[in-house]
Amino acid sequence: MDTTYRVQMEGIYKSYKGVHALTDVSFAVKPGEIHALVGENGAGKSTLMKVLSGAIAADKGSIKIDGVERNITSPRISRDLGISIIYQEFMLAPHLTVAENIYIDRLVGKNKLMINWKKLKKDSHDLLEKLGFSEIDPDEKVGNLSVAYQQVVEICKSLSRDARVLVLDEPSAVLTFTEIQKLFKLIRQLKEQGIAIVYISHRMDEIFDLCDTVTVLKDGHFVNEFRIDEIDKKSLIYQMVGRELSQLFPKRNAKIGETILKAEHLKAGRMVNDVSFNVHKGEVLGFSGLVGAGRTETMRSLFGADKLDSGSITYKGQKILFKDPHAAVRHGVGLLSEDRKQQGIVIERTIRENTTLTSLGKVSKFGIINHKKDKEFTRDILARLTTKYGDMEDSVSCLSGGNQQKVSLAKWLAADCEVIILDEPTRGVDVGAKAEIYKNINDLAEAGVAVIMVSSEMEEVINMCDRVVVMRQGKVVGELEKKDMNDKNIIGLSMGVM
Amino acid sequence: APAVSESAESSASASEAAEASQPAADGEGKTFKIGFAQKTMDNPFFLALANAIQEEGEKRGWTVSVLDAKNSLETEMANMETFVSQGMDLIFLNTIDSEGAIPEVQAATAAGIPVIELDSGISPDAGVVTTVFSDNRGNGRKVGLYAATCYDEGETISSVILSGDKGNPGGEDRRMGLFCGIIEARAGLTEEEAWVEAEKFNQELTDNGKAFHEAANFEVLGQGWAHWTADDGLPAMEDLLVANPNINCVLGENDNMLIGGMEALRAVDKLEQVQMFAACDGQKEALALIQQGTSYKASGENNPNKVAELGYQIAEEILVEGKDPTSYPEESHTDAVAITPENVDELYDPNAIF
Amino acid sequence: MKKATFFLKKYSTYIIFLVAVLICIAISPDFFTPTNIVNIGRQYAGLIIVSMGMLFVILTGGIDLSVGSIVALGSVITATCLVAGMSLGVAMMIALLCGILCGIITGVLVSYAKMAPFIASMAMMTMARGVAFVISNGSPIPTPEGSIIWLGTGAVGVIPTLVIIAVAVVVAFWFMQNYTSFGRIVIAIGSNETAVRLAGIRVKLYKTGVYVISGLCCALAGILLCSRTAIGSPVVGEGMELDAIAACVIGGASLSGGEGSAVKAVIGVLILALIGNIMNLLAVPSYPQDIIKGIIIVASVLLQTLTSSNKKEA
Amino acid sequence: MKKATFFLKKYSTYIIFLVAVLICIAISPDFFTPTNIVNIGRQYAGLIIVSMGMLFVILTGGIDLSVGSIVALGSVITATCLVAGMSLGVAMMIALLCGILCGIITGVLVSYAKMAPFIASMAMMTMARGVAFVISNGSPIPTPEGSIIWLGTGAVGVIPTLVIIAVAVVVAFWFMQNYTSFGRIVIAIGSNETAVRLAGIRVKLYKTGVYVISGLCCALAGILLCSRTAIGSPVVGEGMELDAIAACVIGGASLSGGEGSAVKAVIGVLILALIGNIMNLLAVPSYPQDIIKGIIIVASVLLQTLTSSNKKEA
Ligand SMILES: Nc1ncnc2c1ncn2[C@@H]1O[C@H](COP(=O)(O)OP(=O)(O)OP(=O)(O)O)[C@@H](O)[C@H]1O
Ligand SMILES: Nc1ncnc2c1ncn2[C@@H]1O[C@H](COP(=O)(O)OP(=O)(O)OP(=O)(O)O)[C@@H](O)[C@H]1O
Ligand SMILES: [Mg+2]
Ligand SMILES: [Mg+2]
Repeated sequence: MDTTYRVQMEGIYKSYKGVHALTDVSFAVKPGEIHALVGENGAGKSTLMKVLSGAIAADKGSIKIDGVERNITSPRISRDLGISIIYQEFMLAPHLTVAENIYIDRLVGKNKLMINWKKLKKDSHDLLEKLGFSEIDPDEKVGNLSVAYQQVVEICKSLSRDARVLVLDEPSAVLTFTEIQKLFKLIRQLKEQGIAIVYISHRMDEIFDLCDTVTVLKDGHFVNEFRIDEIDKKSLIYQMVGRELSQLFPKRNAKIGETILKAEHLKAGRMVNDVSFNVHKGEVLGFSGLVGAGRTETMRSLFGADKLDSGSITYKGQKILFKDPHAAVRHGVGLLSEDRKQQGIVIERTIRENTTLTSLGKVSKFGIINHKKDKEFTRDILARLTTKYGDMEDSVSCLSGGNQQKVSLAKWLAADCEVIILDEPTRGVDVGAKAEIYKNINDLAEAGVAVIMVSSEMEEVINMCDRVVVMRQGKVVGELEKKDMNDKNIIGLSMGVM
Repeated sequence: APAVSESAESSASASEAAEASQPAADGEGKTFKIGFAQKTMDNPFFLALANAIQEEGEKRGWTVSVLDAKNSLETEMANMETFVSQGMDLIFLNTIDSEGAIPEVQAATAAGIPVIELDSGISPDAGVVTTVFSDNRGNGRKVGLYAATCYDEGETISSVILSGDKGNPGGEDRRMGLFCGIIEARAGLTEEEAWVEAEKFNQELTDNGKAFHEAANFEVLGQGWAHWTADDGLPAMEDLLVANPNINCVLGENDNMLIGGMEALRAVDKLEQVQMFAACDGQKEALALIQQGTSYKASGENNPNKVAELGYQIAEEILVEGKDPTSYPEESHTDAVAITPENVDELYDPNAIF
Repeated sequence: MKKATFFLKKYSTYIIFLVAVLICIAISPDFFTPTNIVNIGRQYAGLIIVSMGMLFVILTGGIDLSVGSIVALGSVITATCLVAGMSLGVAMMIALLCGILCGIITGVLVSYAKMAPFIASMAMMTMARGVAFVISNGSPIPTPEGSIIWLGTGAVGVIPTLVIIAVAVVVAFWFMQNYTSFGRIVIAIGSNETAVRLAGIRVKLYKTGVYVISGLCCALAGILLCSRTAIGSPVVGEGMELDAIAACVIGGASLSGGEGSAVKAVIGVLILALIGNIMNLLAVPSYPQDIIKGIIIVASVLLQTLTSSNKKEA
Repeated sequence: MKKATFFLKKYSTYIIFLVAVLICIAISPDFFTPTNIVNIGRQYAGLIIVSMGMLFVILTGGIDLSVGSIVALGSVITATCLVAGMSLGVAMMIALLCGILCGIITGVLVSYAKMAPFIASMAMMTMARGVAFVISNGSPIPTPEGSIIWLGTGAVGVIPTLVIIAVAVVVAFWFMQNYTSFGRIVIAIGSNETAVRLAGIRVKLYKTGVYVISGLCCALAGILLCSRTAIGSPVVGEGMELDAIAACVIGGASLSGGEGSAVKAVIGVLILALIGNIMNLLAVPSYPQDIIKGIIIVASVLLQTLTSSNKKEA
């Protein structure tokens, strides 16, 4: 009996309707180890972890916990074995409060009838404070929180469980550097306590910064396992993608033209408080800031998705306010939402329907859809982003997270926008795909489209943007030209220490 | 819609007027406040009854308020309670369920408000002054007796029946009346014996979906539920005809359903072969059909005007002449009449609402 | 093997229906006769049309309780107009317009005033019925001899006119659902309204649209019902909403929107029709009828979910 | 200023109700009399109890159409047992058990057999009504003199026993919703079922539970209805499902689950009660009543959505 491993998964198979998500995959984690699980979008990382958590049943294979073979057939069993997981898709009840969500399965203590609301709130508050997010009110409904804060709640929920195995499936995708540092500190503490940790991420820096071991999956197969000091970034990417990635950030030859959109003194709700900026044709304008800085809200109110309280927008030389997204789209402005699942894609519908949602006019005549044209159009657009899919008539829910993001982006590529706002465009996308998305952003800019990129990934902002606007607490606190763009300046501005 | 809106105005203004003149409400030649708790208005008969109550009241210079329970027991209770709290002088009630309104009637009686039941049966426990009927059972029986005369002695009466709603006591009475009349005439029984047989026959139908009476040479091959309307009478009849193409008789618990069912007969050219009998209503469309000599042969007279007249006659005796409300018999019937080709000319009024 | 299960899953609704038909044929010799089939067609043409409108409402994630009342209103208005001496064409026009008007009111309440569809359509249910009662003064309205009955009793060859109309409506909806951007957007709205709105589509307009279409279908069904008996009645269609919704759900529609098919909803109606018809044919005693009906509904839906249960547990 | 709007938003349901009460007082002198208030209480005690059960079903995102039929079944069973000479206690026990049984069947069909709640409860609606008809042989069953009527007509001081029972039930549900993990998990299931399942909670058990509770409430309401008239009737409660659902939705519940409150659902019932009562007091003619009722429902819900529309356009 081998008890050096906390978790041992062996010979795991899983297929969906003929798609082999996992084929003979083995994976093991030791106590006190932070084990990275990497691979392209659709490699099977999430699926493997769902098998471990009992969310789905494997077709074949064995799981040993502390050397004892276990038959994990339901989330309940895995929970009782001390396995705690943060899913890639949030598993929160939006109508309940933060405190309730964290303690959903332990609302009343043993042998008690009533919920002790005071204790519940206090416990949640302590937990949030420990993570460094005391600003989140345990009484707030989760549905009212931003995506980033929801992620924090999700993290608290798993941490509250005294887990022996903790799985984090892309916890950092919506977080910015400061939150990530807080999270890492906590993960390292847990490691000290001997907890086995699985960390899934597409951000290479984090993996080298945090993890001890890394396992690479590709197309549902186990590729290799390395100690982190045995390997460098470049060869890890090679292991994942199966080819040399020449350049993550390709060169752009765009000519920056005249101002196409100018926003002045925008005010909307609590989060947007006098925001002004402008963007030119062929330019990539970055938006940086901490979580809750109000970047998303600014873009939404500009786009007509939320009510704009005051302010003016000059678009192509004319004053205009978009009263709803329809008006914005009709004028050639598109917005890729940061909340893919809730606002970006129609998850139960097919890949094809999602892709042509914004451009139905192009594939139909008098409201009647030309299916042949529709298919060709979809195929072309998806090919531009090298999206991986089986059949375009499958529902989007069959795709891996990264490929869903590509479909979501493809929808806006199809719409022929003149100004395109991308809110966290590479959230949850693998390195290979990132390079393709960057290439497409460049293509857009070269074609004279103005691109606004809201991003929390520092590297991405610095390498992709011509200019970056930094926001803090609903206000623009600075604008940096290419030459001034570096980690220090951006962090300084967004934290208000500069 | 004039009838309804008129009553609206008059009753609304009436209740205000009555409010003001309450102290003067007793004594002779005075005006009285009458409430009518009607079970539903979704059928011309009940509408006509409500109108008749309204008109008879107005004739006497009394104020009448009509409330509709929409076939809901709960609403009916609410309506009764409303009348009591408004201090009506007398309440007419047409109850949904024979046992449903007992406590409300008792409460009204206790508050010194006599209650006269109209049309539907009510339990004797309720303590209403009397129930004014067009006698459902009696009408059914009269029509049944007539139906028996439309068939040769040796000929089997092969019938299907269109019923209203499951669990409706009035419908059951009509149905049993029809059975009683046919069995009484064909099996040569006394009325009393025939009622016993009819009850058994009806239970057989409930249990098996079919029933056969040997002595009377009478069978019911199927029962369709058509919710009192022509629109549901038609499909129910269509299905029954497919299963029983050789019937020679259709019975019905009201006219509307048979009028719908007639379209089904017409569609398969069976109007010659089948005769139709309704236990109730004698509504004018049906009378027209009877008069024209179609195979629609008879209907029981359920004349709302007669019911209203008799009701007011009793009300007057109590309120004006001071007759003791407990001195009335349990039931006061308008006469049971079967409208047939022989007497239809006297009874048909093409201008009636009903 | 795999292919066979896939086939079974995809066509489970149809297979269940076929099985039900075969059972009916086996237990009643009267069932599979031309008259009976034609009868069923005539009887359920109205419900089929109403279910089509309902399906689109359900696809957006809404619900329309007002259908039965609008059917009654359509029937009453047609009869009233005919009595007033108008031609059938004009009478139908007016009835259809009234249906559209009802739909607009419900639709605007749902989309623009953000009222829950259940409540908005329930209010419309009450109001439309009230109007039908006021117009008809509570009594059925006989239409002038020969003015409309030919529509209800007519046939082309052996196929009743009503069935032809219903089939035409179904084909129109099938086409709309599968080949028009309207249909595609309606389904998308039911799956994720926010995403569709953010894609720059005027969601409110589409949502209003489905209620208008439903109102129109109901008015048409009302006209057809009136043509069957030649009587306009303010009490027809009571409880029709339940049947129409049930038909859609039996046909695989989800009340939370985004799922459902026109053809399968028709199968749903036909399954309900079969249950009613076979009980009448067999002269099942009245009171147990309800119990048996319930059991058959459960059984048929259960079989369907069991055979098609490939839904992921996620 | 800010605080005021917040207050208005949070309590809009109550404010609308208060305004409605004031209007009623103003337009009818009979309204605010002790008799009338007591009447309303007695009349709607049953619906309030049924609505509580319905609310929990709705919170999970389900729907229960069978409530009216189970009310009838409860009423018929109570009367039958009393006629058979059992004590009221035993009769009530048996009726409540039947309610629970109905709930278990619906619940199992929904949770374990994954049937759509609409269809499962519709089948139960048909079946329970059928059983009530079979047991009662289609006729109302008078209970033995004095066996149950004291419950329906009784009062503690001026407060009718029925009202006391209804209030007790509401308090129990309020407590359950706010202070037990059952209540919170029920909401969570309606909010995100997968999340709850993945948290290791036995979702199916909870989902079955709400239907059982609903069945129990209905049986209790059936007993109370029987006690009011002292007869068990197989036809009571028809259409009650619509009223109960409407009450919950007027009280802010969302049919997609996760939202709703017990106290506000009671207000929902009372608003419906008020509408019915005031029209009777004013003797509004029957046909236009429906139209006015529809308009009042729209108006009251509209006012509520308007005052509480702080929802983000997301
Ligand atoms: N419910 C499902 N139905 C069908 N196929 C699925 C389903 N879930 C996942 N798959 C398929 O399984 C494969 C693995 O998906 P998985 O989500 O595990 O990828 P991943 O490695 O987590 O990718 P990402 O980095 O994008 O999150 C993909 O090809 C995906 O299309
Ligand atoms: N302390 C808080 N408690 C609860 N909600 C908050 C708090 N602070 C901000 N929010 C919510 O967060 C949202 C704004 O944050 P959001 O993260 O979307 O802004 P952002 O700048 O776009 O951030 P991101 O970096 O994630 O894009 C608002 O909806 C606001 O209501
Ligand atoms: Mg994943
Ligand atoms: Mg954001």
